[in-house]
Parts: sequence; C-alpha cells; structure tokens
Amino acid sequence: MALQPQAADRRWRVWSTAIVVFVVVVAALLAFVVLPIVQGQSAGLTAFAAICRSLGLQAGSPAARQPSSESKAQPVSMVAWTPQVIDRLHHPNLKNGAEIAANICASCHGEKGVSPDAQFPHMAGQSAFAIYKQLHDFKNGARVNELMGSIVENLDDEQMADVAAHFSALTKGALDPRTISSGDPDVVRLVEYGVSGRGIPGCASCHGAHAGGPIETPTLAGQRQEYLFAQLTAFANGDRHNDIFNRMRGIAAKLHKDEIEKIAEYYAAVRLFRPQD
Amino acid sequence: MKSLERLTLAHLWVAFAAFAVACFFGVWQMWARSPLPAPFVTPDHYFLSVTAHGVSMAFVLTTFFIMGFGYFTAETALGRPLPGIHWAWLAFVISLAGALMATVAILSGRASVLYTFYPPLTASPIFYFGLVLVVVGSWIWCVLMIVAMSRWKHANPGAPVPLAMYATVANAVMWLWTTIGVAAELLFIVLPASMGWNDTVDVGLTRTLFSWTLHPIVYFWLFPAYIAFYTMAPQAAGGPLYSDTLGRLSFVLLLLYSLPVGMHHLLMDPMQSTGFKFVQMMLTILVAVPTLLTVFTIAASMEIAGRLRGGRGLFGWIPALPWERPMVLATGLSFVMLFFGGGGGLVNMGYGLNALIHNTSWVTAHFHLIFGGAVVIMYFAISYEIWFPLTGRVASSVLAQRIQLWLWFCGMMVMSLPWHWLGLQGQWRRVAQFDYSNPIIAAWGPWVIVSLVGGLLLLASAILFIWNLASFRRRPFAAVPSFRFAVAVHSPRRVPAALNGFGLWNALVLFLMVAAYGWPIAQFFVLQAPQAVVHRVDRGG
Amino acid sequence: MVVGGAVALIFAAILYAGLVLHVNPPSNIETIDPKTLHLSAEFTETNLGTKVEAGGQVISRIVATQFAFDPQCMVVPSNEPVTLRLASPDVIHGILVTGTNVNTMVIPGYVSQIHTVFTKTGDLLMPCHEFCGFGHSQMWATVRVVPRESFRPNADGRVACEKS
Amino acid sequence: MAVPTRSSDESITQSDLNTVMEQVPKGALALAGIALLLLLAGWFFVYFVIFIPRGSVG
Repeated sequence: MALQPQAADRRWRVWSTAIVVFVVVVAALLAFVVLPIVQGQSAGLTAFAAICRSLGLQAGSPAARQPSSESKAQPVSMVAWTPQVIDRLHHPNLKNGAEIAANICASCHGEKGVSPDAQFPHMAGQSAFAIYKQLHDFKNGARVNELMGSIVENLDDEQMADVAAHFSALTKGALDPRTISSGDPDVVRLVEYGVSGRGIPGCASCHGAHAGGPIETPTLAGQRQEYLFAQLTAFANGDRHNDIFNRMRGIAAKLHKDEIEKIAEYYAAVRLFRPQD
Repeated sequence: MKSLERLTLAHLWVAFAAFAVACFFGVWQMWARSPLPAPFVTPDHYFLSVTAHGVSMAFVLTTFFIMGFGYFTAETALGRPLPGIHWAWLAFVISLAGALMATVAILSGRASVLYTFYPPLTASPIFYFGLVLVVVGSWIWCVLMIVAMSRWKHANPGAPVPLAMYATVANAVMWLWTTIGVAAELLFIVLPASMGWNDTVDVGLTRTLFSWTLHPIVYFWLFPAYIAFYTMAPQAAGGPLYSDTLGRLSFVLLLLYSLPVGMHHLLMDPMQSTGFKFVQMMLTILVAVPTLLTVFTIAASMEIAGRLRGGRGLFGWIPALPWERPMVLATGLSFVMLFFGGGGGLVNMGYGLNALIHNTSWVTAHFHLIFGGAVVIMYFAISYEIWFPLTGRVASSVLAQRIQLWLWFCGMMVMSLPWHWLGLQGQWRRVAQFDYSNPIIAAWGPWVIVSLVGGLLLLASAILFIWNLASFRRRPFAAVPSFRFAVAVHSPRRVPAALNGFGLWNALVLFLMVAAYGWPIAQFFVLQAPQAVVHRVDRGG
Repeated sequence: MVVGGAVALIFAAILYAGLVLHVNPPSNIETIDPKTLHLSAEFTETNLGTKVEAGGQVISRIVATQFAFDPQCMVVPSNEPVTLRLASPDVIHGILVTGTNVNTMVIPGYVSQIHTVFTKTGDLLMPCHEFCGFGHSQMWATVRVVPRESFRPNADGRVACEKS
Repeated sequence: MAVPTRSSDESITQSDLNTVMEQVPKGALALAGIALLLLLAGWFFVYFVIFIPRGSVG
C-alpha cells in the first residue's frame, strides 16, 4: 500500500460509487431502451409506446399487441361492495332497521329473525352483507321471488343496509358448523374438505367460522333445511343465478341430489345460539 | 461474563424450541400432501400448520438465533462487555412476548394466512401485533450492535473492526433497511385493515412493500452462516482465514445487492412493469458475486488448513481436513446444499425463466435447501461450537453431533431434490392435498413419498439436535479457554475506511433503493389503483 | 474475472430470450376494480372463455375467484398465438398451466395477461398456485389444447368445452 | 473419545504457513471452478432443454 490512508479511502469511495452507478445505468438502458424498442418493433409498436410500457406508464407488454373487447356488461348482480356500502353496513341506523323489520319482515321471518315456517329462512345472526346482497338482488331482479320482489321494491339502499344490520345484530352469530358431534362422515368430509377431483371446495372453505371467503357469504349453520335444499337445487339447475362468477352454481351443479339433501340436513342440524333457546 | 451467557442461551433456546415444534408441523404437512392417508387433514388444520411452520422457522428461529449469536459475537470478538445488556434483555422480552402473541393467534385458528400474509386476507390483529413486536425487539438488537461497534472504534481509533463483528453489524444495518418494507405494509395497511379501520386495501402496494423485505430477509438469516464460514470454520479446520479483505468485501456486497432486488419475487405479478423487473433482475445476478467470492475464500482457507495437515496435490487437501469436527463437516455439507440451492436460485431469478417454476415445488425446494439446509446446518454447527464456552461443559458425544449433521444433510437432499423435479412437472404450492386420481398428479405420487422420507430424516435429526444440546447438562464443568475467531493469513493493521464502517454503503443502498423501488412504489399513489375488499379470517362467517 | 464471466454468460442467455424470443414476465399494468369486476363489460360472465376477436386474436378471459375459475374449462388452438386475460374479484390467486411456461399471479385490481403459443394438444391442468383461502386446494381448471382444425368458433367467435 | 471442538493453531509455524501459501489457492480455484462449470451446465440444461421448448411467453 503505497497510497496514503486518506487517498486510499477516497479511491474506495469514488470507485464503489462509480461501479454502482454504472451498473444501474447499464441496467436501465437495457431495461427501458434496448429491450422495449427491439421487442416493440416486432409487435409493431412505436419506440415511444414500447418504452412507456416498459416503464409501466402504458398498459400492455412491450412485446405484443394489446387486445380490446367490445363486449357489453351483463351482470348477474348489481351489488358493488364500495367503501360507502361497507361503511353503511358497519355503521347502520339500527333503530330504523328494527322498525322496518317489525313492519314488513316479522310476519314471515319472525320477530326475532327466527322464522316460524319451514320455507322461510331464519335471519337472526345472518351476515349483514349476505342479507343486504340478497335484498338488493331481489329489488333489481337478479334474484327472482315474487313475494320478496314486491316487498323490497320500496326500500332504498340505506334502508336495506339498516334492516340487514338489524337482523345480523340479533344474535352473537353462528357457531362453527363443525362443532356438531355426529354426522355422516361423507358429508362431514364434503363440508370440511370438498372433493379435489371434482373441483368442489369444502362448504366450510367459505361458510366456515374462520374462512375469509367472499364478503357476501351467508352463514349456513342452523338455517332451515327446506330452504337450504331449495336454494342448492335452484343453483344447480340455474333457476337462481345471482351468485357472481358461478361461485354457487358451479359447485351445486357438481353435487349429486343426495349430497345436496345431506348438506342441507347437516347445516340445519347445527344449532344457532339464540337468546330464546 | 455470566450474564452474557445467560442472555445468549435464552435466545438460542427460544429459537430451537420453535424450530423443533416447526419440524413436526413440516413433516405432517408433507404427509398430508402425499398419497398416504394422513390424520387430521382439513384445510384449516393444514393452513394453520403451514402458518405455524413458516412463522416459527422464518421469524422465531432466525430472529432469536441471530440476536443471541450477535450478542455473543459482540462480546467475544470485541473483547469487551456488551453495552446496554439491560436493553438486550428488554429486546428479548419484547420479541418473546410478540412471538407468544403470534402463537396464540395462530393456534386459535385466527391467523391462517401463512407467514407471507396475502392481503386482502387479514388475520387477527394479535398476529400482526405479535410479529411487529418481534421486529421491534430485533431493532433494539440492531442498535446495540451498532453502538457496540462504534464504541469499540472510538476506543481503538484506526484499528480494523474484527471481521466477525463487522459482519454482524453489516447484518444489523441490512436488517434495518430490510424491515422498512414489511413494517410499512403491516403498520399502515394490514394492521389498520385487521382492526377494522379500513375496509379495502391496495393489494399491489402491499405486495410490492413485502417484496422489499422478502429477499434481504433471507440474507439476514444467511449472515450467521457466512460469519461462521469466515471466522469459525477455518479455525476449526486448523488454519487461518485466506483473506480478511475478501470477507469484508463479501459482506458489504451482500448488504448492497440483497436489498434492491426483491422484485424478483414479483416477476409474475401484473402490477409491475417489465423495465423495473429487468433492472432488479440484473441487480439480483450480482448477488452471485459475493456468494462466489465466499465459496472461493472459504475453499482457499480450507486448502491452507488441509495442506498444513499434510494434504498434497490439487485436491489432496480435501481428504486431509479434520472432517470429524462438526464445524468443518457442517461447512462442507452446507456448501454442497448451497450449490444445489444456488443453482435453483439462478433459475428463479432468470426474468422470463421464472415462469417455468414460479409457485411450484421448485421454489419450496430452493429455499429449503438454501435456508433450511445451508444456513440451518450452520446454526447447528455454531451452537455446537459455542455451547462449550456458553455452558462451561464439553459435549458428551461428538459422534452424535456428526450423525445429526449427516442426517440433516441427507434428509434435506432426499426431501428437496424430488421437489425440484416435481416443480418442473408443475406441482404447485400451498396445497393441502392432491387429487391422486388425476393421471398427471398420480405420476407425482412416488416422488412425493420419497420427499416425505427425507422429511422424516430431518425430523429425526432435529430431535437428535435438541438431545445433543440438552446432553451438555450431564457433563461436568471444564475450564473454558477464551473463545477465538479465525484471523487472516495477513492480518491487516489498517483497512480502508469503506471496509471498516457503513457510511458509504448506506449512501449507496439509498441510491439503489430509490432507483429500484422509487417509481414502482410511487406508481400506486399516482395510478390510484382500485382497492380490494378486506377478507377477514378471524371473524365468524 | 471468472465470476464476472459466469455472471455475464447467464445474463446473455436471459437477454437473448428477451431480445430474440420476446420472453417477458407478465407485466401488464392494467387496472380493473375488483369490487365491480362483475359489472364490467369485459369480465362479465357471458364474455368469459375463449373468443376469436374481430382482428383474429384468440383471447381467453378467465376470472379466478374463491374457489373456482370461471369458466372451469377453456379451449385454445395449438400452434397459434393465444392471449390469456385473467382477473380476480376477491383475493390473490395465481395460475400455471402444467407442462408450459404459462404462469402468472392474479392480483385483485389488475388484469393479468399472457401471450403464448401452446404446442402440445391435450387437456392440461391449470391450478390456482397461490394461497387464496381454505378452498385453495380444490381450485383448478382445465385448458383443452386442440389442433387448429378442431378449433371451431361459433358465429360470435366463441369456443367452449363440450360437456363431457 | 471426544475430539476437541476447536482446533489449536498454536502448532502452526510461520515457515509452515509460507510453504503452504506457495500452493494456495490453486486447489481452491480448481474446486470453485469445477463447481461453477457444473452450475453453468445445469443452468443451461434447464434453459435450453426445458424452458425454451415449452414455448414463448410475454
């Protein structure tokens, strides 16, 4: 080391910086100039467009034409989970919801959300998001039911959110469906695990207690058996189709009739925690 | 020095307790995925297990081991008491409390989002708070390491910081940079979402921030292994280190080029452009430089030792090495695993080539070989090496230690080589069970069973490791000679300021991070990307 | 040095793939709102699956959702450029097609796009390869690669798998 | 018999070291070189035999 310590230190600083900057400049030249221009030429892109794509300023690959679509929207449900809707469901006017429930829902779904008739679903402890989605779909005709269609006709979005939140708040919510001790092992397996080979996810993957499924997933535990059977059947034959992207139609169509029966029986058998019980 | 030993042992025992438990989870997961019928398999059990395995191995084992080993290095390499040992205990308590919180959240089934999070899925806030506390504890460790080094430099003006300590501080500095990404993700986006304060998250931004952390975190785990290569393995082999400067240079390059490269984890992601992926890919290749430098330097150091022991010819020094010593054996085995793991890694980072194996078992094999293999086997060797000075007792059986290392090596190879093959066939990741009635998947079955056998060997090795450490207690106390790290052939009297501190490198890291991550992160604030609805796994459905 | 040479050699191969074969990782920064994906025109249910667009481009549009793909089977022609476009309305998913280089993440908020050519005919597995929830293991679809002559679009340019 | 976990390097003399250093690092270079060549061979195998035939993506 002939160099003075200070000179050696400075040389380290200068050369390290120079090498690092050089590497970054070469990388940037290749990444933002050479590659996109060469790739863009074969795809018929201008150099400018290709460079913009490589920088992420324009959508698309620098190496291919960007497709377009002339399709028209044909939604199966008009519900969009905007922050406003979610916020309303988190901060509802429960008094308003209770009034609406007492006036127009109680006769079929029960005063406390426990329906007296096998064909009507229980509402107590149901997810507010699930109830809101269905009310909205009834109103828009995405889900067809004469009775419900005429009942929700006059409710606006906020009223629907309030009544949904009211029913949701009536109990502490569902128990984990797998707390029941008995049950046909085949059905338990279907509920917990599904069938990989048939592409059927377990019911509990979405409807379970800690599943993190789609936000509008309803609670099934303790629901009316007849109602569950009717809905699964309707999904299977396409009569009901307000599930977005075939989430339920796809699964229900793959289930055999006896499986649908057993699933309905299984979920109906799981007792909900209700104050009056 | 009694208190330092207690401090170090406390850290290491927490690390290895988590490690042992995680090994059981890991074997059960492989069993569940195999064609053999396994007990308890449901998706929630499986993903709970994957989360527990990942958090224990990647966060608890590593962080506690690195902290404990760092304290030990600071005091032994610098030859003076650790400043602020009370702070070190505080850091330990914070990290331990965090790890326990995360454990409670995971075991209650409210945090089955794996250790890599995947927002908009959000777990219980207790899980994230716990992990944040683990990191906060490690930050205190970083500060203590930096303070220890700067006080030593103050007391020894102009003298080169001992290599072991220089490397430890390089790791501390790198860890501070590394955690910025995940801390920003957790504190500003994921934790508020899990608390219910916001209902939507920007998934592209969270993934990009996590990628900031995801690569250097692996180097954080790797550093102790490298420190052992440079400062313990030559000593154990009976020779000096070949070059001190090459060591410093390697550690500095690891600091520089492990940070601005995380986007190679996002090569298949739609929200980053080709250009920035290419830039970071190019920087990623440069990580090969310090790795190859290390391979060369350590091989040269071993060559010196082997020749001193009478080895002749081009390769005669290799059989002449004292392979019966665990540290030497572990170094050799580690290099073999580093070779395969590194080769796999070169495929992973290959820009378009990544499409071949992204999210297949190939990647699982890669990081199990690199981290679970090459790094963890050095954690074992380091522990065997320092357990005598820590406890004052000599090992009861070096043979058992050697058997344990060999078992680990064989298990890791038997487990991960089939995974590479399966990955190339397209076997995808994070699946609780495969449908072996499908003809494509059925052909994988035998290889999955082979890898399960590897897993069982690993479990046996893990149990033997704990037994080996515990068996120190049955031995009488012996006089402990002062612990010495390896010194170089030509011990430098002075090193350039650049290789004795981190000022220059911090400035260059800042430059690289701005160049590599500036726009890729800023774009989310310019683009106003649409947000996704939060999916909470800790609430009843 | 030797190290530099080795690094340069690998780098050259990657550069070759990029410059000559136009290999890129999927990086199409195109935003789409996951909350209203089902209301969008392009990813509306009836527009999913394979379609030959007016310009002759073969495009397969797929939605990845918890815990299925829609549609669950896609038909594509062999030895012809095909573009896959994927989007997610809920959480992170990802796909690969076994035996090919098709691989991408599907991130809510973004359209993932892959331009490729399938060379082998037959039914290929297209699993979800990223953890998306408890039903992840059951989430897969089929890519049916058929010879050009068996690839017969209907009047709208659409091709769907026959129910087996 | 327990082997000492750490070696004692007190027996190394400077002259031994000087003799040895005339050979070092020839062996290390050879070893690292072979490893590097194998690594490159493996990488190019994956690249040309597996990756390229599976078709272009972009």
